[in-house]
Amino acid sequence: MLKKYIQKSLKTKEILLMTHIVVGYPSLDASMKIVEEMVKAGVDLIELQIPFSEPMADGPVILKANQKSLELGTTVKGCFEFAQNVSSRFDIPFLFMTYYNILYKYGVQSFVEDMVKVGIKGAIIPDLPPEEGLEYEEAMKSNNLCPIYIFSPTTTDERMRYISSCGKGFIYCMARKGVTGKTTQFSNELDEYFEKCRKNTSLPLAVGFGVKEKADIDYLKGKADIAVIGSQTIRLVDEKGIEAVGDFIKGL
Amino acid sequence: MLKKYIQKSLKTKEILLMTHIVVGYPSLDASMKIVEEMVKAGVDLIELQIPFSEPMADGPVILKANQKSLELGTTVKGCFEFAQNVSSRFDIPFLFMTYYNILYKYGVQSFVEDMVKVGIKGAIIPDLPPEEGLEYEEAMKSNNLCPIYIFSPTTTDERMRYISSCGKGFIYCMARKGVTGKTTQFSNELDEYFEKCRKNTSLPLAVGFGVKEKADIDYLKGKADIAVIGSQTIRLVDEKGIEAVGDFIKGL
Amino acid sequence: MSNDRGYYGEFGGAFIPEILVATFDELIRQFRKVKDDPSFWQTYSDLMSNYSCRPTPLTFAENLTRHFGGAKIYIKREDLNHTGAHKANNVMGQGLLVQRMGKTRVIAETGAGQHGVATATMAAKFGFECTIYMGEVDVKRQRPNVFWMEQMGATVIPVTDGTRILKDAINEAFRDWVTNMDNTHYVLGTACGPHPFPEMVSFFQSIIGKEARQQILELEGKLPTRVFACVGGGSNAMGLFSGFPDNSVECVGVEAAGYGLHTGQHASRLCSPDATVGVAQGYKTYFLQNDDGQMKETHSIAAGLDYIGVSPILSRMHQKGEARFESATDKEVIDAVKLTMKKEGIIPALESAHAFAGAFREAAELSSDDIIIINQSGRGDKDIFTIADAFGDPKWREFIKEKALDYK
Amino acid sequence: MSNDRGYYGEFGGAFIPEILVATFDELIRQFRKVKDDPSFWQTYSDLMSNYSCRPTPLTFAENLTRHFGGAKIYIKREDLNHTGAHKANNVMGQGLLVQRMGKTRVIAETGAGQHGVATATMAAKFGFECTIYMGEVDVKRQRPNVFWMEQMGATVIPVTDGTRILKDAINEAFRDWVTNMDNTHYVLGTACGPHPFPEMVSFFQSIIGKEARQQILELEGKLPTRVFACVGGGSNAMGLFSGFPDNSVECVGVEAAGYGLHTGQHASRLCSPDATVGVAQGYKTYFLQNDDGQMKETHSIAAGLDYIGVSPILSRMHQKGEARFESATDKEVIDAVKLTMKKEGIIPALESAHAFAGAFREAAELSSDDIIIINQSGRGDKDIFTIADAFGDPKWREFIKEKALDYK
Ligand SMILES: Cc1ncc(COP(=O)(O)O)c(C=O)c1O
Ligand SMILES: Cc1ncc(COP(=O)(O)O)c(C=O)c1O
Repeated sequence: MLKKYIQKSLKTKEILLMTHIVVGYPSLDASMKIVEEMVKAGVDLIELQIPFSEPMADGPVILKANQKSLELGTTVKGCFEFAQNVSSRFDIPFLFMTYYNILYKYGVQSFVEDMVKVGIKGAIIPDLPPEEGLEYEEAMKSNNLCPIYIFSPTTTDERMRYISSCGKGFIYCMARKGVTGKTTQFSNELDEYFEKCRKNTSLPLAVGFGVKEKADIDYLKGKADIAVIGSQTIRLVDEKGIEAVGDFIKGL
Repeated sequence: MLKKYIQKSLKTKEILLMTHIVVGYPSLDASMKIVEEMVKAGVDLIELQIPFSEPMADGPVILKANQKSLELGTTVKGCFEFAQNVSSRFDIPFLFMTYYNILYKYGVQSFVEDMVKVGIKGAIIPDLPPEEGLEYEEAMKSNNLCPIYIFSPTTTDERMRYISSCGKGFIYCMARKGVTGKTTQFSNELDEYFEKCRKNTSLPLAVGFGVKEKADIDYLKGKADIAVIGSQTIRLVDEKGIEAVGDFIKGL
Repeated sequence: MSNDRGYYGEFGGAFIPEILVATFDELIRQFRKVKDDPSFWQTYSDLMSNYSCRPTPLTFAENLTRHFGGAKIYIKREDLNHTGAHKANNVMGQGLLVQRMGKTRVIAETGAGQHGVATATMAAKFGFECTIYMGEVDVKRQRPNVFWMEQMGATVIPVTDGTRILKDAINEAFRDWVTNMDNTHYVLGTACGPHPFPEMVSFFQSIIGKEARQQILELEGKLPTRVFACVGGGSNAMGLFSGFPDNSVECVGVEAAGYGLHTGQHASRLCSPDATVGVAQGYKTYFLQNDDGQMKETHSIAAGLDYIGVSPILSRMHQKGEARFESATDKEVIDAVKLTMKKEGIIPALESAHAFAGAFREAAELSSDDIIIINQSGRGDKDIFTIADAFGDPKWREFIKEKALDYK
Repeated sequence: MSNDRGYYGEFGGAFIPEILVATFDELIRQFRKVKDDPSFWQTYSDLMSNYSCRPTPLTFAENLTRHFGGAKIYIKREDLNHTGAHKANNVMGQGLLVQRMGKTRVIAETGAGQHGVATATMAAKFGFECTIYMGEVDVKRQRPNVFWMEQMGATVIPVTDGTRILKDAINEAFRDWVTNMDNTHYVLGTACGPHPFPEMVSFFQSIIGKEARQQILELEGKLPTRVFACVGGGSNAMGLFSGFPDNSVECVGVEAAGYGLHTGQHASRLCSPDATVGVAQGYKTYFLQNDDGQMKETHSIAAGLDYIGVSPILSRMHQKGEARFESATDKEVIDAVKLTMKKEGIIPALESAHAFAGAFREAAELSSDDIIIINQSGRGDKDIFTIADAFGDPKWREFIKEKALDYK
């Protein structure tokens, strides 16, 4: 159903926008306000990151947000409550983003069932390659949720097809190597990579890692279905406060 | 002739007294005054120590005196001048005490000849065993000077006889192991040792190392021909000044 | 030993970001090649005997044996390795692999600093660029090691995130790797992390057990009753234990009990009930974590044991009862260092001293027919600042204060 | 090699106080016995391989060789000995002798602290009481070594007389010995002092040259062109040189040039005109002394080379042209340490680095058919305070200042 939502939305928009927050950063209240701003500004999907103490794939901005949120006492249960709250108030799909240990400790089956209960549509688990994710994949699919898997610039064609067969909803394409939050040069050099991604999956493509301004998104139009803004909104909140988020997104 | 002097003196005294100074300590002038006090108080022989930077066989008191004297600029030449001075002014035998390097660097032959010139009668070189001292022994003997060698509590009978055959004037008996300036228990336990010394040489016996009060000297009477006071007078000068030396010696 | 994805029972695996999959595929391929090539082991052990001093001795601790009046105590002397710890074995082995893979840069995490020094040393020798990640707390407690790493040409980056110790350094190293894997190899320092690291590091460290087995058979004509190793990530323990797969030999791993298991301030994953199975830093094992799966702060006087996870291979051995796990408190460790210095003239690293403390507890209960081997994974010189503090040496304090005045 | 009284040409001898004659007689007798007993060498070399890690490797320094583009450079790795220097060889050998003589206490002088640590270690292992004399200046520059000696159970006595360095510590040790020779052996640390020390220490250190000769023949099938060793008292040099008595091998000893030979602030006895023949500390050799025969102050960045005298055996070799003597300044030494760390991942002790500096000066002029061996007498860890100061490392200074604040 995520796929359908995306395809439907793409009929009226050239490209969709997915944003990201770390639940509980800079506070639980602030998280709620940020989501509100984002939705009002027209965002199409939102990733809710459940903070983890060892966010290996995240760069400094999101890493610090994870830590701060945990220091303030954010719990997994709190994140589910938050998810329930936003998914009932706002009419766009929300996804969880987190690391596998959060699911593992919770119990993968229960975690997925509770996702359903709180209205979350899918999940992105960057440290869970499909080979390790059989239990998760099955639980997600049998609950009609979308396990979002990742393509990277080093992924082979064959492996893309394999990953695509495990995923549902859309594929998350890393625009470059590295961790979140660093700059990416969006230029024609990437064309080939996106063509390769497209060729190897029938799922919609979300492109993230380093997307941070209008030019980036303009470049992605026609190549990707979803542009993902991650660290940039956190940086914005840090520097200019929550109020700046809406305008920033409208400007994209 | 040293032997003769000793034997003659022993006719009027139960035991002779040999004292010791470090030339140039606490100053050259003071050294002169100390010698004067000593002679006036009736001392029979005096050792003039030429200071050396590495006085391996000396304990802390004499070691520091050596260092201080050198710091004040005492030279070997200065010590010869000093020797000339005292031997012309005072009518008792003076001996040099020093380490072998002082002779070696000066040239053993010249050193001995200059000893004759300044009126020194013999020398004690604690780091020169007779085996290493052939050149020295010959030079001394052919110049009618006395090479004073040492017996120690660890010396065997056989070796005592050998040492005795190399020495002249008298034999210096260490009353105990160790370096100069520590306390010795002069008790009957030492009787055997002194008898052994006596048995193995026909030279007069001087006993030193730890002799510091009347009781020590009384004990030595009849066992030794000469009692040697070393560190104790230096200690006295350090603590009570030069003036105290005369009375101290008279009291012995 | 492990299946294709590096599982030991339920433990292990490779929970890696997609971007690293190709890198790991290549690493596994190369590692398989060298592991199956007997000439590689020859190259490796030649390097270790020409550059480090392998075989390291197995020293009979005559005085300690007499002191406890029980088992005969032998010490495997990994402290005599170049750079002063068993870490050299792993690092030189990976260095040869890096050469084969044609990479030009290495990165590593370090806790005690030993692995960092070893990696910086290897990089100097092989001519690789080198960056070392080290928790800020560890930078402080192991400054001499930082100094040497830098002098050897490595860049040392203090990690100021998280708890600022070993685990955080590992995260940072991974962040570097996902960016620079084209020319960079991550020289993981212990038998943890995603497959093939546990297997690969254990493979290189198995040189310890191979030698020890041969040595004890030559010296005593029989196998030991028990072998002891400290357990941080588990590499020196794996190295020793792998030489004694026999049922008759009991393998004992000694973890850090810090201020005491009951205080919660420790780093005991296998012998305390505080740890549970989880997935972090790319592999599944016992972790010191809370119910949400967030990692806890750990504590040990030994920086090299101050870690949340443990080798999946050891977790499996624990589960199957193939090894026993004990712990030693900071205090017991200091006492063990003191005793070993006074009796044998040997200074164990604080990490290694956990193995000594564990063995000392049991030596007396064994008979003179029994033999125990303690793995001295490293030398204690590196710990002078920590040991001097633990001993409260007033002259050392004076010395440092005077030095500081010179620097005013 | 020497005659009965330990003369090498005009050098050597035994200028000892009468009280020590019997002690020396007994020592010579025991030493002759063990020297002539082939089973003793076996016992000794077994001890060294079980407790230390002999044979130490002969490491091919590939990167340094390439860097200079001349002779092939090999490094004899005495740094890998237990306690980190060649001093262990001598000390363990004398330990066995002490055992045979039935004495229960050992004393020693130490400059760099290496010989003190080695002796304290040996004493712990053999169960002897132990007192170490160390010049106050050296206590300051080698505090970590003092700490370890004390922890090993030794009493360290700072010598405050004279120039407060190595020579003064030797004097103090003799003063102790003449008092306590009944139960005490003086473990002299280098190939100096009265007979039989030069011969005895060289005998134990000859294990270095024996191994190196065999190793280079195995590795290269031929002898080296030149072998380099630093020269303090001369024990590591004697150890290496004794393995290569061949005319075709040039032995090069490198002394400490301190601030430069022309400044007078150095410790070069054989390669500078500042030294003359004299007799002190019980033996005859070249000494840095004035015309009166008073010893001069010496200077070297390396505490272990900061000494007025030199082995009488080396003086003889110098006189007969059997060895060549060069020197290296403090600055050249620091540069050599830096280069060796960066190129090979090896940290030479400041003493050893003199040999490196000397060899580096000559490597390029030789051809790739030539081989040189550098004796790395010790590891540089012990010198961290001196090296960090010489390098002017600001982070190290900050660290020390912070530590000092903790101690307020
Ligand atoms: C000397 C020493 N021993 C042990 C360890 C612990 O590591 P492992 O458990 O992998 O042997 C370390 C880690 O730094 C170490 O430096
Ligand atoms: C590492 C090292 N090398 C060399 C020396 C110099 O001594 P020798 O000339 O006797 O080898 C010392 C002395 O302390 C030392 O510690």
